[in-house]
Amino acid sequence: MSIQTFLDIALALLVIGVAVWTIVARDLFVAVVAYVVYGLFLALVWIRMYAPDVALTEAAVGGGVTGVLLVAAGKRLDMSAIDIDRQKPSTTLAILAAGCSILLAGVLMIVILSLPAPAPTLAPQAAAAASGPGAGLGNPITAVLMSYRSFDTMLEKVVLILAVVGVWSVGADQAWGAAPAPFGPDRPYDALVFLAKALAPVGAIIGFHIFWTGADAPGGAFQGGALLAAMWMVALMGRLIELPRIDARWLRLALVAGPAVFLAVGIAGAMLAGSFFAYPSAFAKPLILSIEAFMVLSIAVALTMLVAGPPYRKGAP
Amino acid sequence: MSTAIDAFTIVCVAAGVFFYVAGTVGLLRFPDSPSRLHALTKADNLGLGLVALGLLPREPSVLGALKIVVIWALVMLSGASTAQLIGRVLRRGRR
Amino acid sequence: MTPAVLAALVGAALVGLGLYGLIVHPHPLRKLLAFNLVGSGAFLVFGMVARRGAAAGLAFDPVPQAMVITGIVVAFAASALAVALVLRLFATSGRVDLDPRVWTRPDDDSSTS
Amino acid sequence: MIDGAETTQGGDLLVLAVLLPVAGIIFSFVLGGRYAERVSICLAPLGLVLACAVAAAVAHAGKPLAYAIGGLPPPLGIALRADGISATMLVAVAIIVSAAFLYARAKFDTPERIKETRSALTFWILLQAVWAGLTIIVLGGDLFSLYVALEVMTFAAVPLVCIDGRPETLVAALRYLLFALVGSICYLLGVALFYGSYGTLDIALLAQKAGPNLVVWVAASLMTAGLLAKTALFPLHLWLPPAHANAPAAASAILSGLVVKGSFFLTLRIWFFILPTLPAVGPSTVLGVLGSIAILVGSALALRQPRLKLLIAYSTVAQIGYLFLVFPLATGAHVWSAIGWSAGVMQVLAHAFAKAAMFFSAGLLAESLGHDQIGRIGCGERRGRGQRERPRGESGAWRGGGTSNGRTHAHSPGTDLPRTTTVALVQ
Repeated sequence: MSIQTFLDIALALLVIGVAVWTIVARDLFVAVVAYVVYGLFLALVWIRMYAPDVALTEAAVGGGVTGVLLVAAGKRLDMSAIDIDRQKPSTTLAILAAGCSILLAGVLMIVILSLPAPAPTLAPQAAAAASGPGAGLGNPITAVLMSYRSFDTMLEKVVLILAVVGVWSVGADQAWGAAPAPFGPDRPYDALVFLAKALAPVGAIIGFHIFWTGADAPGGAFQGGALLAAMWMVALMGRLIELPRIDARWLRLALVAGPAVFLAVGIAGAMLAGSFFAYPSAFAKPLILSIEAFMVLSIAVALTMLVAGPPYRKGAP
Repeated sequence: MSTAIDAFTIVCVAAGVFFYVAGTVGLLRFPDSPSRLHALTKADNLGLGLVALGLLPREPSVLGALKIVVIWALVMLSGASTAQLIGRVLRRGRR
Repeated sequence: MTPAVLAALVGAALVGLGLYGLIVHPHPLRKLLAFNLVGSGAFLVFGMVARRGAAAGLAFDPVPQAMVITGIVVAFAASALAVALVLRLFATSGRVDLDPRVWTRPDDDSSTS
Repeated sequence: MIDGAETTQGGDLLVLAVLLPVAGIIFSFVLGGRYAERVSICLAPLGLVLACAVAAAVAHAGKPLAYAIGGLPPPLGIALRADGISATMLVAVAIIVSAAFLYARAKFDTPERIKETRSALTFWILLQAVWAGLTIIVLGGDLFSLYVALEVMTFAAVPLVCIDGRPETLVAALRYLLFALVGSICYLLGVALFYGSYGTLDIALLAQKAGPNLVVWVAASLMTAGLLAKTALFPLHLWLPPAHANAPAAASAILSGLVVKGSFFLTLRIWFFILPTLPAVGPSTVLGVLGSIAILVGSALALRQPRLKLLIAYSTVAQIGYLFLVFPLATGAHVWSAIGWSAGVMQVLAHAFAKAAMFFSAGLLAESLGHDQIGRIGCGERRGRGQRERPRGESGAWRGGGTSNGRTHAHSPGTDLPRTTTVALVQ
């Protein structure tokens, strides 16, 4: 057995182990921490699957931003959880659930092992399309996301807007228009302020770099946007800046900038390139990069606002 | 020349890994949170520093080498700040 | 067995594990964690499909990978919505039970329109 | 070139039909306040015209319309397609959504002196989002686009359930969200397996390639199971009644009449469009049996409900059962000529209109009476024993009329309800 296989199996066991920990942990907060650890290990699995773009996304969104969201929620709910979290599920339910789960997992494993070989693939077409005339993108994933599946990508941005609307909609009526509750205490620790001052600018530069390099190398709007969101959150925790009011016009514009520009370019494509969401071949790459620039903005703002939660006003129910 | 670089890398990375292992053992075996924190931060900073140092001469471009240094610096910054924050919470809890 | 197939098998196990957690845990946030396990398991199956499709000088088929990236972002948005609902539920009622029996009063007099 | 992969004449209409509500969401969100309502009201007739144009174009061409987005045909690109059933659904969606817009104007109006209110802004944006999601579901030709469309619907429908913010509605919304998310992930797993087997997610291409083998069976079963959770077929119906009964009436109408049809429509797509060659007797029987149980259980529970909106919501559970009878009825050698298929589509449309109308009426009733307790409807101020008997008899009569007239006419309650309403109001 080669050392690589050994490491792969160890990593697999580690991921499963942490996942089991997430499920069986007695404490809600421990389960949340286990989940954050799990997200980081999962990013390593993605690296092993030659998916650096997904690994970046998983580490930034799946592990990082989701981690912030869940840790904050877990902290607030930990007290309340005691009464219902400690009650044991009935044995019948547990056996039934275990039976269903083992059945599902078993069937999936059999199917995974019986997928046809050689595997069908669109890689040759995608590679040709990415480097072909009118695109010139070195990263085929960016080409797929921004050109061939641009429709899905735009819709997914709309999903983010809807999620923001949904999160805002659970706030109190009286609080509407106000800013969400602040991220940290009014007087944060000096160390946090220092971290925010030092890390946020550097992190923001790295976020832009990841977005910019995404045209040709692993990275892109999602990963860069998630990193920018994380840096914004660090600055918010250090109370260097405050959250905007949710009725601020610039906030609304920033949230829709990505899908709106995408939509506009898509409609313009019908007139200039003969088809909706087609790019005129002379301008494909600059157009894709400028759409991505707006998308980075929208993603960063949307992720931060999703973590920040509904508008908040002291005293509102 | 390349043999010397290889030897340098092996020594540095091996030393770095040693500090990582030591830190992990400390994290698992030390009795209370402040000393665990102590083991962790020292080991991480020193361990990662040595690994980064060992990899530096193997990086063909200056930009790549710079990236390694930046990674090391960022991990040091966030590790130190986090340790500081955890320490404060511990002290407040004990009071 | 290639690393990709191994990862997909891990994914299948994660789907099963998450399903178990979804059924047995009464706490909505624990259910949400379990759902995220199911989600990442499904993404790993996608990842294997992508890796198996390596061809033409690419180490992976970019189409399924692009889908995973979309899926991760959507799963995060779903988590955020669920967390907002749970926190609001806790703020307005002080409870987080999902059991309908807790919430149906025998003489439900609330009028909705 | 593969049939259905190329853009046909009139294909532009499909893209416009999808982009119209998407643009509406964006504009409503940016302009905010009462503009959300204005945008919705302005776009509704446009959407109706577009839907009718699509239907006319399909009828005129006599074959499905298609549009390859970006001029990039499948398998790498995405296609939109409109065949007979999607054109019909598109028109029905446009009509019901427009009706809901008009109905909701009174309740979700932004008052003069206030710039923007929570419920109004979110309601108008989310209702347009339901519209967008449904449009993509009926026109989408790619399984992954359809997944994103399902998520658009989930994110729109869940906050609609809890828009009035009471804890009961939050619980209902949360349960709905969890069911819907698990459903989406099951669907996504099936998508992964389809891609792993055939290297495409385009419905027309899959229909040519897919054959009966283990992977296809598992993929189709996973997707169907996920969609059943979203459609609330027995035994996955538990989330539906509290969610649909607690939403505002205009939202209930859309949720009950249209949103559950979205996932049902995809179930039809899978079994009748992607896998028509599969010997689907087994799954059809299973779906048919589950549907039959849903009819019995849903109807029985509906009769026991104390509140009118809960009664209607449980009746939706039963009606969803009727929808699934199309599987055993229409599966066979000559699917398209089978009268069962027409009956099934008729039931989809009939229930969509009837259930929407019913929720609208129930909303008016609750608004004018201040409650929707069946026991107190029609009895005005009089209080005493035996009041529950009569209204219950009435509701039984609606259901009786529904079940005895056969599956395509199961919606006669819709025509009865306004009368009941009038009776109640006159008394």
